[in-house]
Amino acid sequence: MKKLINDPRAVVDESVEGFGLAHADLVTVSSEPKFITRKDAPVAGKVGLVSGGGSGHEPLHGGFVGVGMLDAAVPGAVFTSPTPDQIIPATLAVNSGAGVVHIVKNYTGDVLNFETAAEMAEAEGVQVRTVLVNDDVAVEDSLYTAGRRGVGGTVLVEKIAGAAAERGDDLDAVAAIGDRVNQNVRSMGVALSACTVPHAGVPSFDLEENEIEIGIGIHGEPGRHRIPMENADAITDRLLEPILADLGIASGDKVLLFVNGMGGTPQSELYIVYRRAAQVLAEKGVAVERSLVGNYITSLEMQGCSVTVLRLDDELTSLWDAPVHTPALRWGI
Amino acid sequence: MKKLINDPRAVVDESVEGFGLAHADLVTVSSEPKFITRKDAPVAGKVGLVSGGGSGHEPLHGGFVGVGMLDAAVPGAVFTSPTPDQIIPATLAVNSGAGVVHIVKNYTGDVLNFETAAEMAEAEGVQVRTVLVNDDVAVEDSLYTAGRRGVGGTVLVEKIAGAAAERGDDLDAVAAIGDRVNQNVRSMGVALSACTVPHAGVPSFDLEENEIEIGIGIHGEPGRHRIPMENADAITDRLLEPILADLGIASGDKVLLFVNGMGGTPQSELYIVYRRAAQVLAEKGVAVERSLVGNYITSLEMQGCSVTVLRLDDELTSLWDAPVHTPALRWGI
Amino acid sequence: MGHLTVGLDVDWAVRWLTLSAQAMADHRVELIELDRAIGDSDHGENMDRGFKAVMDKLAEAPPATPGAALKLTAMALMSKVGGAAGPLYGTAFLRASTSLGDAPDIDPAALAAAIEAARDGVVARGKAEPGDKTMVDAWTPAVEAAAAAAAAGDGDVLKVLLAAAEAAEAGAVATDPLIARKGRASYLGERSAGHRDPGAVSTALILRAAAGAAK
Amino acid sequence: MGHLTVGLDVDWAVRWLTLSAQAMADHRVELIELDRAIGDSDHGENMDRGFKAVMDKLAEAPPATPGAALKLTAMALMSKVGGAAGPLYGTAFLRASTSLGDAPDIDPAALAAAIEAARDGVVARGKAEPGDKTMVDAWTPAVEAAAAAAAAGDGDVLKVLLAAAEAAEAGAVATDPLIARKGRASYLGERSAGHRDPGAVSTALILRAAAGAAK
Ligand SMILES: Nc1ncnc2c1ncn2[C@@H]1O[C@H](COP(=O)(O)OP(=O)(O)O)[C@@H](O)[C@H]1O
Ligand SMILES: Nc1ncnc2c1ncn2[C@@H]1O[C@H](COP(=O)(O)OP(=O)(O)O)[C@@H](O)[C@H]1O
Ligand SMILES: [Mg+2]
Ligand SMILES: [Mg+2]
Ligand SMILES: [Mg+2]
Ligand SMILES: [Mg+2]
Repeated sequence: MKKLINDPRAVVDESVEGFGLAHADLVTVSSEPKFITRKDAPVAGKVGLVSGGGSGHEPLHGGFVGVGMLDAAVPGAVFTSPTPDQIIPATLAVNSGAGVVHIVKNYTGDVLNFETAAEMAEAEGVQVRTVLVNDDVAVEDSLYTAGRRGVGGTVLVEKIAGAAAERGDDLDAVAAIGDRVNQNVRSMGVALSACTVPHAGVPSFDLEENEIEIGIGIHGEPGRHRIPMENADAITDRLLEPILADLGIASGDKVLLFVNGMGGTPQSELYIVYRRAAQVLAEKGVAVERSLVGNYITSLEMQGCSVTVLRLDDELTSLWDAPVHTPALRWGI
Repeated sequence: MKKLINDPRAVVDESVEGFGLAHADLVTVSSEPKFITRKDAPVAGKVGLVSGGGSGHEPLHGGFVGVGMLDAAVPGAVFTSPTPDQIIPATLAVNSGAGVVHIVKNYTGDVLNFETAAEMAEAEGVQVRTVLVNDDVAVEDSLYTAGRRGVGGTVLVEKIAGAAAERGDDLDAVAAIGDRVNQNVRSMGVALSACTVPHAGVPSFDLEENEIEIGIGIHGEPGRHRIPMENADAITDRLLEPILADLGIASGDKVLLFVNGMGGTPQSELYIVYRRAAQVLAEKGVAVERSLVGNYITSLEMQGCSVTVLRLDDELTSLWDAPVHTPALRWGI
Repeated sequence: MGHLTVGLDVDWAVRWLTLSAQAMADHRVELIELDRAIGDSDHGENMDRGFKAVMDKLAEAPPATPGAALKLTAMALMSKVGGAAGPLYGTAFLRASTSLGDAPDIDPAALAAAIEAARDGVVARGKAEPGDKTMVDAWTPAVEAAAAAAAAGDGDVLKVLLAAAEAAEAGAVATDPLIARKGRASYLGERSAGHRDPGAVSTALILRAAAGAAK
Repeated sequence: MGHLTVGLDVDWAVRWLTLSAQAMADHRVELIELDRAIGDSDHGENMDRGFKAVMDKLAEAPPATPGAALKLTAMALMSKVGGAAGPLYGTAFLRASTSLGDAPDIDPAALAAAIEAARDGVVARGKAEPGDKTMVDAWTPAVEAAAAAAAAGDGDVLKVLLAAAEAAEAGAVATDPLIARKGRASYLGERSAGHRDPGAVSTALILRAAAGAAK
């Protein structure tokens, strides 16, 4: 394992510290307990947005703290959800009285820790709503399982709910917008290589030179199945088809197409995947109205990508377009 | 070699096509010969900025085409400078009559091809000035060699010269600003792993599990020397010291600190490097006034980073802050 | 009581937690490896970090009763482990603590009741059923074995603890062929079969430590 | 002329370029490997792409004279190779073409002069001196050997070409111990020693193809 780190156990501490130094104009970092808030939090009258999860997915979530997106991000250990004693003070810190929305990716750990934190924040007088993100079509959706994971769609939920909060929507409205994005977004990912969790020191799964993992999550967990390497177009088709089927995307629909890098894949390759996905959508008569290509929700240095499609309506589009000013996503300001 | 590609020889074509589809609001892609221009090029009265080089360094240069930065980018084959028959039409396409600045990284191939193109564009009546970027302190600067390479500093030259052109500076003034940035910027890089050029199919150099390459360029060429793996702080010190010495940075100086990922390194690690560099600068009484952290000039999926320091003055700072709207760098708009 | 044993007191509780911390450190890599196969390679790291925090808290403010020791453990795990295991073990220890109240020592019936309360806490939070390939598959046989041993009525807490530990270990082994339906391993579907659940193993280690502390 | 050879005509030029294209395809991987050691792994790919473009152009518009064939080659290489090699070989072929003018065939003196013009073009563009570990280290011995063979005066163009090819090959081998001072290999400093310069090898291959085409 070769990494630009000092100590496997200090990775999150030092990385968040560096992040705070680099973006001191935008964010404030609390180190004990660890959370990141918008410089001007709490914003009077505005609903607060808090997200968080294991570290190793950067820029998610810290990179999305700022005007028009999150008010706070709570980083856990690498691939380990944060604890209530981080989430609670983050929630209190961004509550202006208008309440706080927790944006939670659907993993048992995240759900349980945010659930506890929400309960305790409510006990302290903060109104909390939770938006659960579960957009990964690689996982079967069932009441009898942990259900679908939250992956790429999380970025879009955070941006769009963030814009709703920024324009002054109230607590229930912001949560409702977040839910609406979640209902209209689906994702699926592929890994060409595993990542290595610093404290583990070995790759999170073993892949032969000619194999890829289809349906991976963002924690280095193995995917749904393993297949021989294919070309980019074939892989893109494999990711896109179940997404479109599950969303019921049809000719005439308008969508946002998001090709996300897992951390170790060159941008040039992401654009090759984008090209194919855009071609397929065009053939189906689907209008790609907005796009996002890059490393936004990653799995350390994993090679691979995910494809995310969000069905747009006029309101979602205008919220997507609304100004945002965070370390990792910025426009209009 | 596992890559999200269809055909090693079609990588640049397909990637640039995908890029054009994803950013159709900002850029126009010419496919034969291949170059990328700002949607609204040529901009009346404005000096045009053209840069280019081998592909595989994305987002450089195509990702920096747009308002406040480049008017055109000319991508060559992977790690191979483009040819005059691409550079000439790109130059003509962005010439509004105010002349064109070529921003050229100091590599024999880039220099020769841009030189030829400049000559021929001049013959067609376009005034051309060339800004040569050679900021890599890993390479000895000497009249008897090819001299220093252009690396991380290129991004800063493109941004700042782009802002000068956007505010209406004339041809000589834009070139002079570009030169001034180049004179005040230095960089140095490290590789933890090699990259694999698609048409070559094997890693560009062989590195043992516990070795790193100090002083690498951005083309997968081996570095200046190879050392046993060290921790992030020690590596950062190795990169930063020669930069500061060469620039003669002293207490009281103001700088922009840029930690760049080579493509395969997680953002969290870049922030660990940033943290150390910021600490060292603070100890020396140097004020880090602006910062940039991320993958901006890459070497395919190489793991590693480069550190770049630019000495700021008020004018350079305000040009850095000026609005920019490109696929990969955006603020103020 | 018909048998010559003492109940379990706060010293036992502290020894138990100390041995648990030791076990987590010793089995850290093994638990990471198990989690690597069907999860995200962090269970050993999480548990090791959590029990190190428990040891710190124990040193800071020594508890007066077994119940207090377990409450402190719950708080430390809840605030330092994160992931799925943090809230689940946190709840388990909290419920066990509540079940014990502030009694200075624990007899077999109280012990069996505390183990049951712990398991019920895990189920209440995680909603897993036996056979879902989670730590519940170690807790549930332990609850049953402890209840049976306590009901045998010879008043030997060690026997209760040994029965619970053995049952938990067998339960962990029995997760091997299961297809996970809860937790991160569930994303693998059928590929999760053929691997042991890391949380079931850590549960067995903790219960084995409890028996070890009573010897 | 005292000897029974014909001069080199346009058919020879086309055969030469065809054999060169063949050589670049055959040695593509070898040239990539050489460039991988001290450069950026693309020289074989660049030259192969360039000479394939030359073949396309030859098929499109067959040239009338050797000079025209070389001019077309210069243009194709300049516009398809990129990197350092593109402009350098482009200039080399352009200068050689100019040196030949529109003569229908080439005698030994014209041939030696054309090789010298090519070398001078490379030096004019790249500013490398002999010993800098570049293609100049293949071109310069070739220029000298060709001049000597032409001066021998028996009018045999094949001898001139063979002398040039052999000298270029020896020159390429002689780059092995050199420390690069120009081109991408110069960034390696002393680490560039112990490797053969890929451009010198491709130059030797091209000159060997010229001799092969004359046989
Ligand atoms: N819903 C659940 N109910 C009971 N136990 C669970 C549940 N989900 C996960 N677990 C347990 O948690 C263990 C994983 O813990 P850990 O690796 O620390 O957390 P994470 O899965 O968040 O990385 C699993 O092996 C399993 O025993
Ligand atoms: N300044 C120069 N003068 C002469 N030849 C040079 C010079 N620089 C590079 N070369 C030649 O070019 C070759 C490399 O070509 P190529 O790999 O295609 O281009 P690049 O170095 O741009 O990747 C070198 O092996 C060397 O022979
Ligand atoms: Mg985890
Ligand atoms: Mg090259
Ligand atoms: Mg885990
Ligand atoms: Mg090369």
